[in-house]
Amino acid sequence: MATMRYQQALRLAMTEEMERDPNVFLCGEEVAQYQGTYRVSEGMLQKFGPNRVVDTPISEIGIAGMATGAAMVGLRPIAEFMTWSFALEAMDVLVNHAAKITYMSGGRIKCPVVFRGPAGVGTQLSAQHSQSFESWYAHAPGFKVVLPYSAADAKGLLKTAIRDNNPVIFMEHAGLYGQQGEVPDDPEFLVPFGQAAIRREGSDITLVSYSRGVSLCLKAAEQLAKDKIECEVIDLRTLVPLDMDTVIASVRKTHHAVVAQEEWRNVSMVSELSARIHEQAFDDLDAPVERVGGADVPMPYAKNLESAAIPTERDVIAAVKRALA
Amino acid sequence: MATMRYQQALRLAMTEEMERDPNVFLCGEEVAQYQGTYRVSEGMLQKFGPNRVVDTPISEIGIAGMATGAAMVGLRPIAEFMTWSFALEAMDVLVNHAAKITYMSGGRIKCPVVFRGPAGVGTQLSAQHSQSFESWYAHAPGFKVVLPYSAADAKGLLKTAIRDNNPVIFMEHAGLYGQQGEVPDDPEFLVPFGQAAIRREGSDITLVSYSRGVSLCLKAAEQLAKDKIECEVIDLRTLVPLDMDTVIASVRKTHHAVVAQEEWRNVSMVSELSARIHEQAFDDLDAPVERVGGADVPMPYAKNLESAAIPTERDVIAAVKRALA
Amino acid sequence: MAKSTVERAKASEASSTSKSEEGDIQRTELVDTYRLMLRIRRLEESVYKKFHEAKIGGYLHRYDGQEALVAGVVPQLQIPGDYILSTYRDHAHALACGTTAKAVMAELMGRATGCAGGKGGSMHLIDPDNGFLGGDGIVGGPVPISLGVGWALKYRQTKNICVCYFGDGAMNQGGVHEAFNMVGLYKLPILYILENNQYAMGTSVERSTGQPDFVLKAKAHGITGERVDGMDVLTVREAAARAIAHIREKGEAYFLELTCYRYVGHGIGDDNTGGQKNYRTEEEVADWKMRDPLLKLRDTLEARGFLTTQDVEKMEAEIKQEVDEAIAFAEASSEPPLDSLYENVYSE
Amino acid sequence: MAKSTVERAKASEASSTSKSEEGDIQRTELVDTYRLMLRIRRLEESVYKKFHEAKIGGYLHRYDGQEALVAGVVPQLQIPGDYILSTYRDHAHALACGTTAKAVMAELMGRATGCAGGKGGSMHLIDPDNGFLGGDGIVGGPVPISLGVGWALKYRQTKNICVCYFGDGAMNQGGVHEAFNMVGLYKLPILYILENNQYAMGTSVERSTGQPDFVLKAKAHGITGERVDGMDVLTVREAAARAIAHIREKGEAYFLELTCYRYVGHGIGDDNTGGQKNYRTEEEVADWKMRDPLLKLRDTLEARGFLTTQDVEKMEAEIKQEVDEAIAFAEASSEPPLDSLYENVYSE
Ligand SMILES: Cc1ncc(C[n+]2csc(CCOP(=O)(O)OP(=O)(O)O)c2C)c(N)n1
Ligand SMILES: Cc1ncc(C[n+]2csc(CCOP(=O)(O)OP(=O)(O)O)c2C)c(N)n1
Ligand SMILES: [Mg+2]
Ligand SMILES: [Mg+2]
Repeated sequence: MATMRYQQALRLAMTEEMERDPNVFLCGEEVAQYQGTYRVSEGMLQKFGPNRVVDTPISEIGIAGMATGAAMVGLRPIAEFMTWSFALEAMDVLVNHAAKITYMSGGRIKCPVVFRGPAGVGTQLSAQHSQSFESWYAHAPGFKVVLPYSAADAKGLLKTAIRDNNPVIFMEHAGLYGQQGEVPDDPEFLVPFGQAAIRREGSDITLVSYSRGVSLCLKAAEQLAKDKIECEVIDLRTLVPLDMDTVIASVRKTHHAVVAQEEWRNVSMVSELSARIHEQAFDDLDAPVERVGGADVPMPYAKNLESAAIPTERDVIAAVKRALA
Repeated sequence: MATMRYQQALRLAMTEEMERDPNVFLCGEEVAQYQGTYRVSEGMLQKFGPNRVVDTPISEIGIAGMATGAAMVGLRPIAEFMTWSFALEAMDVLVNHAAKITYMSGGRIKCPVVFRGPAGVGTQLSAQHSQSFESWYAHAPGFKVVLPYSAADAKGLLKTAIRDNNPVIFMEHAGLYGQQGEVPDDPEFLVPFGQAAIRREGSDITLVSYSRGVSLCLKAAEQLAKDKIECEVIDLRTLVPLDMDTVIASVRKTHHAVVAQEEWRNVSMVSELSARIHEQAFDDLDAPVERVGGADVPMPYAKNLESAAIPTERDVIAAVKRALA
Repeated sequence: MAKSTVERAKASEASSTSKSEEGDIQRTELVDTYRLMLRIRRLEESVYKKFHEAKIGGYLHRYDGQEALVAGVVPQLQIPGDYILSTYRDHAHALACGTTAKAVMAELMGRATGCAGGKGGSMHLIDPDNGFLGGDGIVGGPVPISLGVGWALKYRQTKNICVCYFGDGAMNQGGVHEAFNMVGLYKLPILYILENNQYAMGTSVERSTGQPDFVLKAKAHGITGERVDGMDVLTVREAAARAIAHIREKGEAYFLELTCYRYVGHGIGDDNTGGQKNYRTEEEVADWKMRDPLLKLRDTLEARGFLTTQDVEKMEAEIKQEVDEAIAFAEASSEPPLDSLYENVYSE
Repeated sequence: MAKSTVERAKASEASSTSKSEEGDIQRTELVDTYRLMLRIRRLEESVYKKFHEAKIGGYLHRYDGQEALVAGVVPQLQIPGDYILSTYRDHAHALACGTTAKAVMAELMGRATGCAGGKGGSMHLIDPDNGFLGGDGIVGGPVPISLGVGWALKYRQTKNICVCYFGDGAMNQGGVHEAFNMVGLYKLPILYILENNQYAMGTSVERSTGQPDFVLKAKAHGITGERVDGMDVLTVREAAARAIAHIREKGEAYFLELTCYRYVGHGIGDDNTGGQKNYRTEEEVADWKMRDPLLKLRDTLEARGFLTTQDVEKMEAEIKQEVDEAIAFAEASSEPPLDSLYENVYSE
């Protein structure tokens, strides 16, 4: 165990996997000489050289094609998007190529590639840079969709992603990069996909989230504990595959649920979670599942408007109160 | 009233609006000299000339930029995507530009543009050509999202879209192009956005869908009527804005609901509909809302597999039986 | 065929062939080239019928008239080792790589015995064991992928190359330019073959480009190239030999624009609706057919005494049998099992 | 300023200015050019402080060193009528178009009085009434949009033009090439200005392109162009005059690559973290500052007797006051009302 930042845990995962497997390489904008826009790949160029830590032009289609094509012939690329907003440029390569080649080839082609980078809202980065689209990637079949919350998961999930034989959408939250956590040093420490983590046990209501949304839920749970409301907080870790068993088991116990995320709420992951919980635990529910999500507007720049657009623990608390009312 | 095909109704809408407003023009691949890949724009080049019916290179980013930029300075472009699958290439222009410019400019820039074309599954067109992503566009704020089912709506909704001052995602179903229907000749016949149509009245269960999904529901309703199960069939017409009032009013009457669409089910429009119905009519529901959607796989080519991947009235009937069980 | 060691040896010879020596190329090699073109032509001629019998579905794009573009290139490759990528107009590429007519036809009919198990269809033929990384339904789609394949070949320090085919219309796709620039920057072993058949569906090159010299578009990104006659397979062979030698020696990309012509409609829809009338005349089609690559090579071979009418008749008979057997095989093959619908979404 | 009829007249003169006549350009016009560059420089110099005071948030990209690229071009435009598009590095463009320092500063501080009502911020300054269609946070983003703006200007049969600024890194975006090709094909009245400040964040041009002649990249799509010194505003003026005349007369696009240099970091993050050390030396920065466009023009003006030290001091004082008042105005302005969060998602 060592204490390190989420960001360092990601670097450790990439470093260990690159030491373990010569087929793994990292490419993206400013990942090498500049040491990474968010310093995630700091020092890796010096350690692995320019053939394995590769600076690219500002060409997201090219980056995605480079990673996908290399994966199709047996390498295990990690492609960094400077932010996930820019992956919009590469959507055809991601959705119509990387996600489908295995199926279209009847399983004859494997595509072991990780697309990673910061996602979600930053601080006043405006509309074009404050979004993450995990709901889109979960909708399109063929991807695994991973959003680590803790530093340990940042390492363990990224290592699993790199060893996975499929295209993995790996979304890091820029707001979590600096977060400290205990991270196992074991180079075989892998966090399996499709296993949610119960971050806090509780009997009154189930709060389901992922990525930074988990911290909202934990903060809300702390507050609510003071009013003797015990929340069970579930961190999904991966949206595809999705661990509904853990969610449903909890709801059968608590009979109430709030699903929360930072992103736009309309037609999103929390819509799916709400639908599934109602479908699978309708008779156990004492109240409809409450959704918490970001305001359905392009992200405004002004600090006060941005704060109003992003959900906070207060929104989670309000949802819990509605559910338990 | 005249009887015409869905496809002709679309052409009539564009023709009338181009006659009415010189700022309206049509651009896209093969829309002019070739007379339209699906003949939707047949004869329009001859009628309006090459300045208003414009063939483009195979450059979806360029097409989207051409339409968006022209709209920003006061024209009213209609951009045709040969199929909506190819709009993946233009996702940045659509989502980070067209959908956001009005908000980012604090309302100083209007963006009256219609993006239209065939969407959804065809017949054995394989994975890259059999999809439509309306769920994505509904997730990203700033668009209006329109999917006509009837020939009359094809005309009335497209005319409304062309006169709307915002970016409109207008998805036509290739499988409906040949469908005949009664279409008003009135050049002022407009179908307002955000008003669902009740295609069939019924008291036992509410079936909610849009585009070709409506025909599945109507066929299912006919079958079920034989077993004395009366279905109310609602055609949403537009996903954004969404007419929940009509849906909820019906559910309060029937106490049961099935939501159906052809597209991938995971994190989709039917997830949102299910979540909203449970949220807004929980106490009126005698059973959880049932979802019907396409198989969550890239579309296979083989006829038998393709048929198995696309929902049919049998799936709707099965869902109704589950809901009423 | 493309796999035989004989071929591999010849390929390396070919790589060093100069115009003058061209005359001495072994008979068998040229005859094989003719045979390959004939196999492609006859197979393509058989598919529309099967579509009208509802045995084949979806889109269906034929290569008639463009045979020299694959027959002049693919046999010079080292398979396995080298990789090929192409567009949805991909039946010829699969055959040239060594995919059997049976596996091709079964895929066109969506059978479990198809090269993609029936899940891909006409636009997505694929055969990795034979170096064929597949067709692609997206215009320009193969080009960004080729960048990654080329990168992997360099990363692994092989001497292998990637050959990427795409159409004139694809030159207008942004992703093609992003990839070209990165290929020029990283110097990757890729042979780009622009199948310039004059039209992108109904849009002629003149109506789709701001500047028609495609070689210049490649040069603008640092990729050397040239334009050659794609209707003459010997010319294509020479150019490909030059290009392949350049790539293997210098380890950098090469761009070949091959001018050619598509005899039938863009796809079967274009033929059924007669959409072609909107963009080209029957005279134009007839003129190009005068330059038919098969007739041209046949004349040369007969002139050189490499081929007799009897040989050709024999070849035709063999190929007819091959195609008939492929069709019989495909029709006799079963559809993919229904429970395979959810298989292959992911690899283990 | 750019709106005055005097300017408009001068602009048309300028359009027909030849090298020889350049010397006779009216004093006021050159002095105005200097004043504009100085206003840009002083405003940019004020913003980091406000960021550190947490009055400005988000990303923040300055134009110091590149002033000549807007001061040499925008005053020659016909506003209203012509349109300007730029990148996230857009403060200078807004000022040049005629947006007040107050509206700019208020937008940077996210106030309701900002040119975008506080919803856009530094990367999204915008002022349609002054022809400024906005900055853009997406690299290459303005270029496909410019195609549509240029199309509209031609569609309406105006003689107006669209000026589209973008960076050297943007040349590697596929959308730029799709747009260039269509602009070349349709012949649209657009002036492309490549702000070649040598780096895209930390990536030098050499490390990001397969072929460094950007003018050739434009030519490959049918757009004429040239490369000129962007550190000398008079050279920029001349080139812009040539280009604008070409566009208005021929009704086709023109591409100008202006070589320049960014004095500060890519954005404030780059300055705060000292990331610059990873990609450029202090010597290099110092060398470029020797060619400072403001110093250069000031020398010329003083030599010609168009400007005295006193004039400059007066100008500095006026501009200091303008910037101080802008800051005071912004700080005194209120934030957008909370209930405006859901406004402007759609237009009526
Ligand atoms: C990105 C994209 N846009 C549009 C299409 C529809 N489409 C399929 S083939 C084609 C024409 C392509 O022409 P070209 O590249 O010259 O290849 P050819 O068909 O002539 O071999 C078009 C427009 C597509 N498949 N992908
Ligand atoms: C499509 C896209 N990719 C990446 C980024 C992140 N980014 C912002 S500015 C920048 C560098 C752009 O350099 P250049 O085009 O030369 O303009 P400059 O900043 O030098 O003015 C990058 C990579 C982005 N905003 N958009
Ligand atoms: Mg072609
Ligand atoms: Mg730059």
